[in-house]
Amino acid sequence: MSDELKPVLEGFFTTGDKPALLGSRCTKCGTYYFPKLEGFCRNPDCDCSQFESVELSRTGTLWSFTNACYKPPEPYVAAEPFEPYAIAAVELDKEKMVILGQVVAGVGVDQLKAGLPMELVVESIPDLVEPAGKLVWKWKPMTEGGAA
Amino acid sequence: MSDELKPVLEGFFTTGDKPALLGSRCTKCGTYYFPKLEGFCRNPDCDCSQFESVELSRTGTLWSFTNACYKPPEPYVAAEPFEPYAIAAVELDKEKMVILGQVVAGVGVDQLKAGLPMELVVESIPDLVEPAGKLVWKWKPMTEGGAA
Amino acid sequence: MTQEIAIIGAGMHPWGKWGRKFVEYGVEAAREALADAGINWRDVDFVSGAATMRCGYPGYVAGATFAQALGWQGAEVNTSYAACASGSQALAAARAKILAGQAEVALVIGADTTPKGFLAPAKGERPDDPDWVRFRVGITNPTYFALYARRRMEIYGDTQEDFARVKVKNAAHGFTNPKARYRKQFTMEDVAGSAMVADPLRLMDVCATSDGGAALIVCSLDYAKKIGKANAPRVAAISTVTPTFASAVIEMPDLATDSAVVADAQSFRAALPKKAYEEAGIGPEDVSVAEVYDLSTALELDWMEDLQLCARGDAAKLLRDGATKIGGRIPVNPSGGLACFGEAVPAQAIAQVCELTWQLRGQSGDRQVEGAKVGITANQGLFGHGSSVILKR
Amino acid sequence: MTQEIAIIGAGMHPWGKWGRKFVEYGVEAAREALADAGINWRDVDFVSGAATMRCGYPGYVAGATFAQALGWQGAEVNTSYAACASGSQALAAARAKILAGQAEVALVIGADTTPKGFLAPAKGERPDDPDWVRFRVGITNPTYFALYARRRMEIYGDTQEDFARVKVKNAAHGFTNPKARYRKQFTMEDVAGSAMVADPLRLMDVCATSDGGAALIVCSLDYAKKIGKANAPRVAAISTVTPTFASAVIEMPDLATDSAVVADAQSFRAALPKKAYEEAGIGPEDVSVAEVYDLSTALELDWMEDLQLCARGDAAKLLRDGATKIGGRIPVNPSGGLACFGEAVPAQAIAQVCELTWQLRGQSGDRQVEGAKVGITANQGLFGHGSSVILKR
Ligand SMILES: [Zn+2]
Ligand SMILES: [Zn+2]
Repeated sequence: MSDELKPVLEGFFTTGDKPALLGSRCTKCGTYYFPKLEGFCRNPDCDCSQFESVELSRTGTLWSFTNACYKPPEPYVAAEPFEPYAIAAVELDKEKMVILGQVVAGVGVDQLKAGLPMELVVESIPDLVEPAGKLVWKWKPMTEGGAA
Repeated sequence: MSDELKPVLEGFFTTGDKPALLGSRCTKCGTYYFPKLEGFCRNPDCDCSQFESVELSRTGTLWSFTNACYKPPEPYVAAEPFEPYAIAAVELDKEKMVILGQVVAGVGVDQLKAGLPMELVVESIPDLVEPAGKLVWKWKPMTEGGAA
Repeated sequence: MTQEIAIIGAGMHPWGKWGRKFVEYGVEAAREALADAGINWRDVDFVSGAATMRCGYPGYVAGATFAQALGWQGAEVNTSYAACASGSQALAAARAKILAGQAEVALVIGADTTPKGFLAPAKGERPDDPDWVRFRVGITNPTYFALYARRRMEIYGDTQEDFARVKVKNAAHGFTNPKARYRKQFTMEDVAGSAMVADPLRLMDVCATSDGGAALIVCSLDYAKKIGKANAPRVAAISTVTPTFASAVIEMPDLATDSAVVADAQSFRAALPKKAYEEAGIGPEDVSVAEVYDLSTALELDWMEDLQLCARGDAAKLLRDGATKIGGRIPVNPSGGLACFGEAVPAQAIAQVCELTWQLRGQSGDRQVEGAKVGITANQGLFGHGSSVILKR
Repeated sequence: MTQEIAIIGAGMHPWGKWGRKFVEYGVEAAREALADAGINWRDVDFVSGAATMRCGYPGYVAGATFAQALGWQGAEVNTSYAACASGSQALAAARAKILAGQAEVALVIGADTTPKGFLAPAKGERPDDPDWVRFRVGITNPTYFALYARRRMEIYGDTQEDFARVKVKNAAHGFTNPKARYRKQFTMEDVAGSAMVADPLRLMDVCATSDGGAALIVCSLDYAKKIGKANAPRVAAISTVTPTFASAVIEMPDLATDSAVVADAQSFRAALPKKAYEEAGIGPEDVSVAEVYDLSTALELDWMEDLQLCARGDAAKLLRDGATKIGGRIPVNPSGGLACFGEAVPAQAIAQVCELTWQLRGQSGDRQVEGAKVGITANQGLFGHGSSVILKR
C-alpha cells in the first residue's frame, strides 16, 4: 500500500510491517536519543561520542494527548480542507523516554486516555512535492478503536 | 538633467542645484543627526524627543577616504562591468560631525587628500527597477579636479 | 557577603499592539523607572538588557541599543538572552555586577515588538533543525501546553472548568491594571465559548504575544540607603539553574524527553524555585504573592505546585477555594498575568518583578495584596532556560 | 574586596573552515579547558556562553546549548551577546558571578561556524535598517577600516609598507601556533602582490572569518588555591564600557558620527583600555604582551596607541624598530592575531585570553614572550561594544 511512499524525514524511522523509530544509543553509558544524536553524549557523567543506531521500542504507554484544531504553519503541509488530528505523547518502557507523534487518522481525543497501550505505525501525510504524500510515524491505540 | 530621477532613499537628501543632506536637529539641545532620528535625543543630558528637519551643511573638509575595488553585495546595485568608486568621510564644520558618501565619478583616491574642501552633489547610481538609475548624494572636491 | 540588592525604580510601557519600535517602549519604561527612582540617567553605571531575536541587530544588542537611545554616557553594558527567562538573566547579571562591587546602580531593561501575523519558521528542508522537524510532523506550540494540561486532567482530575477559572480570576485581577493589554472581566461562559485550539485548551486558555517594555533600577543596599531608600524592596534570590539530566518533561521544540535509563528523571520546573528558596533562606510558607508564567491557564496550576504553594495535584482545589485570588491566602498573578498582558518575551520576566515591586511597596491600588512582604516569580523559557526571583521588604 | 579571579583552564578548537556545527567546536574547546584545569564538568557551577547570531536558536542560547551538549547538570547559565566583544562580556559575567560569591567555578565559552559564501543582508527595501542603508549607497565593511588606515597615512605619515609589516610580523608569530588557521610566513612582496580591496588596504591587510571555538575555566582565588593552583594567571581587569556621547569615530554600520556641537568629541577605542588600567591599578608601562584585534593590519597600529603602548602617531615607528615582535620590548599579537586566525566572532575575545593565559604560564613554546607577567587584550565590536582584559601573574 504505502510502501512506495518516501518518508517525510530521512533516517527518522523504518517502514514496513513493523515500523520503528530510529534513535541513537551511547555505546558507553547506554542512554537513548531520539532523533539520532551526533557529537557528544548528553549524560553529564559520560564523555563518549560513539553512538550506535538502534530501533526504539515499537510500543509504549500513553502519557498524555491533545489535538491540532487549526492548520499548523509551514513546513507542515495540511490537507485541504484541514482535518484536525490528535497528538500523543507515549512513554517507552525500555528507553524510559516520552516521544511525540500524531495519532492515526480516525482516532480522536475522546478515544484516548492516559495509560493506553500504543503502537507505532506509519501513515501518509500531505507533501508539497509528492502528490500521494509522504510517510510519517504515528501512534495507534492497541485496543481496537481506542479505550472510549 | 537628472532631475527626473528618484532618490535611492526617500527623505535622506534634497536634489536640485544646491542639494543637501536632510538631518534632524534636537529642538532642545541643538544636536544634529544624520540620517533623521526618531524617538529620543541621544545626548545623555537631554531628554527631548522633538526634532526639526534640517538641511545639513553642503560643504565640509575631507577627513579620510578610500575606495571600493570590488562589487559590493546587495542591496547595492553595481554597473556591469563594475567600476570602482572612491568613498569620502567629510567633516562638517557647523554640525561637528563626519558623514560618509561616494565620491563623484571620475575622481579617484589619487586625487584626494585629507583637508580638501568638499561639496555635496547628487549623481545617479544603478537601480534594479529604474533603468536610468536613482539619485544618491556624493562628495566632490571643490578645487577643480582634486588636489593631486 | 549579603546577596541582596535594592529595587529603587520600576517602569513599564503599557502592553499592547502599538506598531512602534521596541527601542521606544524600552526607553519610555527606562525613563519611568529612572523617575520612580529619582535618579539621573548618568547615575547608572551598568545597563543590563534582555535581547529580542525579532528586531534584527538592535534587538540582539538590546543593552547597547537602549544605552545609545538614552545617550551614550560610558556605562558598562550587557545583553542577555535566555528565551522567556531573558529578563531574569539580565537582572541576575546586574545583581552579580553590583554584589561584586563593580557597579552601584544598574538599569535592567527589556522590550519587544511582535511581528505582524504568524511567526513562521524559515523556508526550505531543514531536517537538522529540531524546530523545523517538529513543525513538519505537525507538532505546534500549543501542543506542549495542551499535553501538560491533559496530563493534569488524567492524573489529578482537573477539569476544563478549572482552567477557565484561572482565566476568569486573572481577568478580574488585571481589569484595573493600567499596564495590561486585555482589560475585560471574562466569564466562564466567555472561555467555554472560545474556539478549541489544542484540546483541552481553548483560545482563551492560551496567551497571546504583545508589544511591551519594562525596566528596573537596581542598586547596592549602600546606595539605596544613601539616597534615602533603605526600605526599598530587595531582590533576595534569583535562580537561573539549567535542567539536570535526565530531564523528564517534554519541552518545545523537542520530540522526545531525555532517556532516563542511566540517570533518574528530573523535574526542571520544580528545580527553579527550589534553588531560589534556598538562596533566600525562606520557604513557600513565607510567600505573600506570586507572579507566574501562565502561558496557558493550566500551566498556572503546575507552577503553584512547583512553587510548593500546595501539594502536587492540589492546585485546582486552591483555585476553586479562592485562595489564589487577591484577598485569598496566596494570590497568584495579581497583575493579571500573561492572560491580561500577552507575552512580550524579553520584557515579561522584568514586568513580573515590576509588579512585585509595586505590591511590596503597597502601590498596587485596586489589585493590592494587603501586607505583601515576600513575592516570588517563576517562568520557563525554551532550551533549558527558566528563572525564579524572590523579592522581600 | 578583591576583583581578581583565577584562570585555571584554557582550551581551543583549531581555527579553520571545518564545515561542522559550532557546538562541536565549543564542546571540544570546553573539554580541553576542563582537562587543562584538571576538574570535572560537574564541578562547573556557572556556564557563560558567548552567542552567535549565525547558527539559529542554538547560537542565540549558546550558554544553554553548550551546557546541554556537555550534559545538563543543573549549573546556572548565561548567554551574552556584544558582537566582537561577546567573549569578553561572557568572561565579565562569569567574573561578577564568582566575585559576588554565587559561583566558584565557571566555564566561559564561545564558538562559531561561518556561513559559506558572502554574508548578504536580508532582501527587500529596508530604509529603516542602518545596515541596509549603508550597503545600498555602497559603503561596505572594509570601507571603515580603510578610512581609519588612510587617516593614519594622512596624519602620521604611515605607509602601506608599514601596514604590510604588521601582516609579516603576525604571520611570523602565528607560523608555529597549532590553533591558527593560516600558517605561512608571508613576505612584504606577498602582501604588496595581493589585490587591493579598499585603498590603502589589500586582501592580506584585512582579516577573514573562520570557524573556531575557545573556552576558559575560571574560578575564585580560594578555589584555585584549594586545588593547588594558587599561582594560576589572574584576570585583573575587564573593561566593557560603552562610548561616551559625542562619539567621534565613524563606526560600522553608521553613515555619520555623533554631532559634537553640545558635547565634546570622545574616542571610544581609547576609553576601553583606560578603564581596564584603572581597574587593575597598573599602567601601560607594566604590560609585557598584548593581544589586539587586527581586523586590519592598520588597526593594530591604532590599538597600540589606544593601549598607550606609545604616543599617538608613533606605532609605525615601534613596529619598524621591531619592538612589537616576539623578543622586542612589547610584543603584540604573539598568537599571530586575526591575521593568522581569521575572526570567529564569539570565540575570538576568549581566544585572546587563552593566548595570554599560556603566555603568562610560559607554555607558548616558539612564540613565548620571555618573562611575560602582565598581558592585555583589546577589541571593538559593533554598536558601541568593545572590551579590554588584563591578565597578570
Ligand atoms: Zn553516554
Ligand atoms: Zn537634545
